[in-house]
Amino acid sequence: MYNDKESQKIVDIIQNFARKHSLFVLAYGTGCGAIEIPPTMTSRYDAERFGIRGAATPRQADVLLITGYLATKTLKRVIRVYEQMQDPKYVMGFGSCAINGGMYWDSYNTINMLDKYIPVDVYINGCMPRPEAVIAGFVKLQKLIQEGKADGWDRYKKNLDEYRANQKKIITNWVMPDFNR
Amino acid sequence: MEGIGYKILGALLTTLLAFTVGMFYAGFRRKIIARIQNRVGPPVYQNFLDVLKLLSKKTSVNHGIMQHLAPLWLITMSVSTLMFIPVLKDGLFFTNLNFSGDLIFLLYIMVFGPLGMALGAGQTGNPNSAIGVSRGLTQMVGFEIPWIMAIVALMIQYKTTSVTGLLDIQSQNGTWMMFSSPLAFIAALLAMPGMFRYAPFDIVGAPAELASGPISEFGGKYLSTMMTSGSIFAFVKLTLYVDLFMGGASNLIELVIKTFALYMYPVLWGAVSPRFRTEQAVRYFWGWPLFFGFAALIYAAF
Amino acid sequence: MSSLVILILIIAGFALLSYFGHSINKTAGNIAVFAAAVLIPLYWFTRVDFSETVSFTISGFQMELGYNMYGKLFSLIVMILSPLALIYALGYMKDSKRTGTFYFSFLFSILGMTGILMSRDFISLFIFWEIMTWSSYLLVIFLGKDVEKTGIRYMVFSALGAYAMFMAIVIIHRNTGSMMLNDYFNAFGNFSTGTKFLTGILLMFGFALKSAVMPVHVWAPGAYSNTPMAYTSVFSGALSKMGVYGLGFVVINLFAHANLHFAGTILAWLGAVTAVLATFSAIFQDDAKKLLAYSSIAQLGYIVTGIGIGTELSIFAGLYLAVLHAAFKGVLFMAAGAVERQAGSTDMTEVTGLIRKMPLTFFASLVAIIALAGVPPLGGFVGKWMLYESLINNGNFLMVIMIFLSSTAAFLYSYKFLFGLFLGQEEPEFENVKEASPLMTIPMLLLSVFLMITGSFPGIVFKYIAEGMTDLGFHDVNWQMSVLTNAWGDSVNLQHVTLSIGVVFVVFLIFLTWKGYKKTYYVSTKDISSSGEVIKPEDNMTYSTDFYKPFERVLHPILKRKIEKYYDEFGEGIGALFDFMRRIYTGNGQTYAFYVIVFLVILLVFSKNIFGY
Amino acid sequence: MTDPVYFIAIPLLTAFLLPLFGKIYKPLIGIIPGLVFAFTAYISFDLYFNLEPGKPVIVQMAGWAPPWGINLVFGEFSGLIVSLITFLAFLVWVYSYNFKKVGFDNSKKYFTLLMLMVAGSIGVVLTGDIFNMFVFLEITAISSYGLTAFYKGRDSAEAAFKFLLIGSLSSTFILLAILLLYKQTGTLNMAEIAIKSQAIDPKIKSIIAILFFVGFGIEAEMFPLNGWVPDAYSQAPGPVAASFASILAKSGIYALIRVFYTVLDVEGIFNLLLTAGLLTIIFAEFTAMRQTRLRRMLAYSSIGQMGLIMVAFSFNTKAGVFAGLFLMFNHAVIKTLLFLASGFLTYSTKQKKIRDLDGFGKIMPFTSLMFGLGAFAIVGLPPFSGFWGKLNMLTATADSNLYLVIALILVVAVVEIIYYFKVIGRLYFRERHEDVNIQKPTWNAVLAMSILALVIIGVGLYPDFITDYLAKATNELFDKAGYIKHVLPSLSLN
Amino acid sequence: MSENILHNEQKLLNLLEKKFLLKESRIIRAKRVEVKVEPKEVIPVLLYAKENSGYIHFAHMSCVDWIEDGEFEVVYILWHPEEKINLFVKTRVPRDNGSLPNIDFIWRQANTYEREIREMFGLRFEGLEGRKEFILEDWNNIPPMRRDFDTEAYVKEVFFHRLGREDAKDVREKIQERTDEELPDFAKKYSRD
Repeated sequence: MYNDKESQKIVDIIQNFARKHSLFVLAYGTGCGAIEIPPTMTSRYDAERFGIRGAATPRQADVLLITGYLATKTLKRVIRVYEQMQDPKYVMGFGSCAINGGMYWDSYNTINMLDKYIPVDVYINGCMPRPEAVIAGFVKLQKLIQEGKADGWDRYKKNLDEYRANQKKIITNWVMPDFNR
Repeated sequence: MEGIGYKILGALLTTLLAFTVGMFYAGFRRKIIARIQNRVGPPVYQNFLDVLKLLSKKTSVNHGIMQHLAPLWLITMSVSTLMFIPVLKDGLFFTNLNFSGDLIFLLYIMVFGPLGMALGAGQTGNPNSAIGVSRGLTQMVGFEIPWIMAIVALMIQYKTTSVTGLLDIQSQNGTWMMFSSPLAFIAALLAMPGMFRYAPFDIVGAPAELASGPISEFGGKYLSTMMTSGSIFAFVKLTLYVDLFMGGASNLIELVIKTFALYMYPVLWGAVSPRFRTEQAVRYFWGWPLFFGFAALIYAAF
Repeated sequence: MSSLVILILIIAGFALLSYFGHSINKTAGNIAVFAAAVLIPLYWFTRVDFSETVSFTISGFQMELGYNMYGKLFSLIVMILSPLALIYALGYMKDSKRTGTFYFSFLFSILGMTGILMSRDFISLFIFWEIMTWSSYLLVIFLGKDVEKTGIRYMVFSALGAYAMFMAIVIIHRNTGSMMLNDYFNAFGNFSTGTKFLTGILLMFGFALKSAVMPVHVWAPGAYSNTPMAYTSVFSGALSKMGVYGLGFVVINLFAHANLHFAGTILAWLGAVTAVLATFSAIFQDDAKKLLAYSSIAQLGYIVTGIGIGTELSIFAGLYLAVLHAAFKGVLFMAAGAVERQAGSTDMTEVTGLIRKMPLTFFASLVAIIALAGVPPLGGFVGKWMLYESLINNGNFLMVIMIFLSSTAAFLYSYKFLFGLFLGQEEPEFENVKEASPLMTIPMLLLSVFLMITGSFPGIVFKYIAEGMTDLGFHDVNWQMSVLTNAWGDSVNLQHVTLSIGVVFVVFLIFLTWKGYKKTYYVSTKDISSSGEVIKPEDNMTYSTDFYKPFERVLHPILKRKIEKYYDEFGEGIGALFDFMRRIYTGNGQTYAFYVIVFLVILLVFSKNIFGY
Repeated sequence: MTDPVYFIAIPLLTAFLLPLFGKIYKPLIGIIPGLVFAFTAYISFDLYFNLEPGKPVIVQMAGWAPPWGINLVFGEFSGLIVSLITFLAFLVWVYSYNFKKVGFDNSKKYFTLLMLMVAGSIGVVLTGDIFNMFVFLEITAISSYGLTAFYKGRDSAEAAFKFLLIGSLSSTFILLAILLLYKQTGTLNMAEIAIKSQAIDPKIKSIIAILFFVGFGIEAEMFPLNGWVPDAYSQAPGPVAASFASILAKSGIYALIRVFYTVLDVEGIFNLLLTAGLLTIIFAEFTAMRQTRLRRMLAYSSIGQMGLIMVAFSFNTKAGVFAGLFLMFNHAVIKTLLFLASGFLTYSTKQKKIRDLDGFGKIMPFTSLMFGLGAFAIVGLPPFSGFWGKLNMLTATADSNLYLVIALILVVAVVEIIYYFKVIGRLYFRERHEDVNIQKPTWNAVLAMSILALVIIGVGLYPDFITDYLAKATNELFDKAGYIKHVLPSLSLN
Repeated sequence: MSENILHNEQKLLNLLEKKFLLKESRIIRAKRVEVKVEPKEVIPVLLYAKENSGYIHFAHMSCVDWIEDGEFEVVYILWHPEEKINLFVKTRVPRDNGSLPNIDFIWRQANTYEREIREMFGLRFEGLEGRKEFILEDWNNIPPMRRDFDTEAYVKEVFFHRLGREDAKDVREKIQERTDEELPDFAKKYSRD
């Protein structure tokens, strides 16, 4: 019954409903975007009403927020955190730095395109995005989850070699625990 | 052996009830805290969604057999404890296996889970987990003492060590223990927030310090089992308090009202409290609660 | 010849055989030891006639050997634990030197214990007691230089205890003209109050010292932790029970029957205080062996409390805990020994993450720790339950609180033991650690199986305890195979407990394992969520130093006063006094001659007072 | 039946003839004393085991009957002590027969002095004449001085001088006492004095008693008269120290007992003996604990044991005397073993410090084992003979209602345990120092020590080997009237 | 500026000049003194300043790459908390194989600066301990703060670039365009000159 396609669909709908309304957020507070998370969570914007709450460790988290530029050194940690998260998992990139490097585009130690290294489901633009924008991003993510389109985790697994190649271009000394596919 | 079928059915129903009630209580807690903070807050059924989502996680990670077993110890403890507590005073389904329920036994089986959980947390190798465990066990030593004092006071005063016996005495006397043994009730009540581990006693999880403490490395099915267990256990604790001090309940509505009223006390206290340090928490429990415990014991013995 | 004498001779013979066997070569010695481990209990179980008595007269003192049921109960501990420990020792001591001495002393201490338990008179009791003491002393100092102070301390305190008994014995002899235990018990009621107290308290002191009750426990931590672990399991498991054995008949047969309950009450209080303080000390130990040593003291505190209270249920609880303590502390010391042997240390701040290297040892320790902590559904709970209920039924509410505080705090060190050695991150340093040899693991596993069985069917132990208690004057002790009942009629059905826990456990085990089985990954303990930092293999992130620092801060006012310090100060003071005395011998001939003259003059001056003419 | 006079005559004679034998054939110096000791031991055992109960063998020297002639009394009490002395003397000979290997060369002198000492001690024990006793005591003492100074070193000379100084004081007091006694009673025969002493003015009697007490107390190592002991024991050769403990001290305590139990009738002296004994125990044992040299430690321990014996005898009860005799036996045997073992243990170490003995258990297993056994026995651990002595001692104390004394003895026993076990700990459980050269025990030493060890274990396992004899001796000691009757058949106690 | 006002500064300068062989020394302005020394004089000067003159606070340490001269200039900035004077001790070392003495035994915090300079400029400090990697991880190019390190080329080679900002100007060009402009009024207020 579980393998049956029709019932699988129903199960998926239920599961996606739960997933979308229960987003445990791991904010990777790089750059200036980290300061936008507290107002998003507290009483003025209250993201908890969408079922969004903070998670302290990657093992429990569903959404990884990259809140700003990523230094090459930080990228290694972000990859680590991302790989420690359990499927299904989603990534949100904050602001122009995550999108194209922003004002650090020509720095020798800041990466420019986050989605070349880990799959990003939603980008929020702005420098920095305000909490409203963040919430809009979450809503977008919820929509994608319900539709089953937020499949970054799946893409990452499928194209792992490609991602790895990009990552290894920056992280020359690759000592990381294995990633369970 | 004719009642065995009913017993099993009753056990299942009780577990379901405890789960549901516990989950809703947790939801209410989040809602209430949100309202206190002038937020809208998540829907009341949010915790069901959380558990469901965690269950529908596709992968899980563990560091070894003890971590795999850790949520099991917890849920075994919660459900087993539930089995030995009379949820309702009489009736077919909710009296459970309380005929062999005994307070000392209950006290000990209630430690079974945290200890197993601690072992699992230890195996993860995460320093935060170990620190959390260290804090949790320390805090346990703190709150268990006034709590056991209250219970021993009841036991010595009424010359019975079983929950059923205490319930019967309350029915016969027509009064609740919280009125007939007020000191014991105060001691138990002061120890209660420690048992629930809400602020100011949330030093185990301590989100901002320890990255959720012992459960740092648990996710997916493990975490969902733990949350289930936690909600059942919250119900168990509340029911035990109600049975001991508030005369038990003869129907579900009464039970819900009493437990909810009791539940509001740690929740509301937690909603407006910062966090203690570990030694502060222990010193708190070994201060006034201990005093009331002693007073209750002396009152009971003489 | 009587089977009892043969038993003694067999043990002594094996002791000599092991010694000489080991001085020839190791294999011969080991075969002798193995034979001893098998044949001694075999003889005991099959051939020893428990109704037999042997009496003889030596040097004008009548002596008698013969088992009673109370002694048989303790013999059971000795006869089960010691062979297992001997077999364990074969693995543990494989690479040690001077094994001949080790096994010789080991077997002689077994001889001592066996003899104590079959003695019916004070002389043989004392003889065997001293044999036990010196043989265990040889084992305490077995490891050499570092333990010299420990050894002296052990010997001094043992001697104090033994000589207190000795004094009691001679006073008893003066008052009854007999050395028989029964004569003493019968005559006790007719003694003057002073004699009653003097003999009773002295005997109690002697026995309490062996069971490491609080003010005189200071020998125990060092002795337990510095002895080769193969012996410590017996040391703590069986040898300390000799004190409990003695306390049982002193407190019950003498004081309780003479309606002097307060002596027992004082003992019980001391036991409770011991339990609390020793537990607190155990929590802050970094060495697993020291931790276990303090834990032993604490556990003996419970037992002593149970015995001291003197009600039927409490004695029952005390004796049951004595049996159980032998089993679980036996396992734990063996496990610590296995870790020490395999990983090279028992320092919990160094050794971590051995669970996957030594799974059997871990399993045995886990079972033993659960039993120790008294968590259902294992055997330890039964003892704890009975102890609490007996105290509550008796109205000793403060003692209940102390015992409860102690056993709650015991969770702290229980966890620390398992966490410190077996859990935490797996270090490359211990990568090549192997599971201990079967000689070591099998005894541990056998004992842990026993612990598991007693969780549901403690009746198998109850049977012997109930028999033994008839000798303490409690006839018709009620017991059931798996139902515990207290004096108020409240009961716990252990089968229900086990069944309930078992069913829930299995159901959820199946669920949790089956759910996403293929997608559940095992990752290494270095792969933890540490803000994304990749932990290098050589970095040990395990939190093990100052594990209970906050609790230490809370307990600082209690812990800063160490009783050892007072003893040390006392010892130093005495030493200074001795030095002062030594000055009298100046080494100068004139001074000595002067002494002689002065002495003579003094005598002459006071001759009237001396001779009274 | 053999004549007890041979005990004294033969060793005395051989002692002086020994240099002559040496001239004839050198090894005779070693062999002749052995023969003499064996002979004395043989005849003493022969006499002792053939003794009719209650009938001591009495020899009148030169045909004069007592009270005018000197007589020797070989009773159950004195016979026991003599047997013990001769037996141990023989063992000491066995031990030191091969003494060149043991390290002292001047064998003539050694054996002459040793034989003189033994002869003197036997004389002290056997004689029935108080002045004769003094003479024998002097022989013993003078030969002991010689033995103490045997090594001719500075320290030995000093020790011998101290011994001489104090010993001469002892002689003076005893002689003074005898003079007074003779003045009062007009006789030197002990049996006669015993009869007549009741008539002595108590004041003078007390002075006599005190003089005897102090005089014999010096030989019996009583506090505070025992200043000579540590030096003498630690400077004399190992076997000599052993014979001091087993022979010299025994003759001193024998004299003390004999005088106060049989000859003089003074009640108060026993309390004095008790006090002095207790003080001896306390000071000696506590001092022993702080010693750093093995021999000195053993010496102080020996003093402590003597104190214990004094306490036992001070009860003036049969149980006390029985216990005292048991303790004497134990002390003689065990201390001999300890001194013999220590002779080899400290052989190569110059300082003879305890800390030099680290790890000797491995390189000198037999000697260390013997030392350990002796230590176990002397602190009274079963199943060795020391335990039974202590048991009897304590029951005797309890019978005298002296509970505090029991406590004190036991506390002191704890102290004893501390220092003996410290040594054992060092012997067996320490790493040995570098560059220790050791002397393996010679075969005869091994034999001597083994015999002693066997005696210790044998008596420990089955004390009834000796208890009968001890009991008989006790009875004899208390049978004052019997003693007088046998020595002086003509007279009898009023 | 009168002599009187610069009394303290002048006193320090006199002292240093008397004591050491200074390449150059001047009072930049009030409260700022600059001395230039040989590398081997660095430790004596700093020690003297710390122990004898009260410049107990090590404020900063930085490095300038004078690629034209083939030298690095290392600047130590000390601070006298009572007289409120900054002392700039400057020294020059060759770019290639130059080395400076380690001064973290004088001020422990200098260790951090030295490690940073070592990593960012590749300048050697004799006897400097600590892990080689400090800020940069896995860096195997030439040290990035050297002026011969071409950032743009590096970035182009290593990183990906999202389409759409090809026409973005180099920030430096923009700044260069701006140099001729007059400063706004509010900025003048804070200008040093």
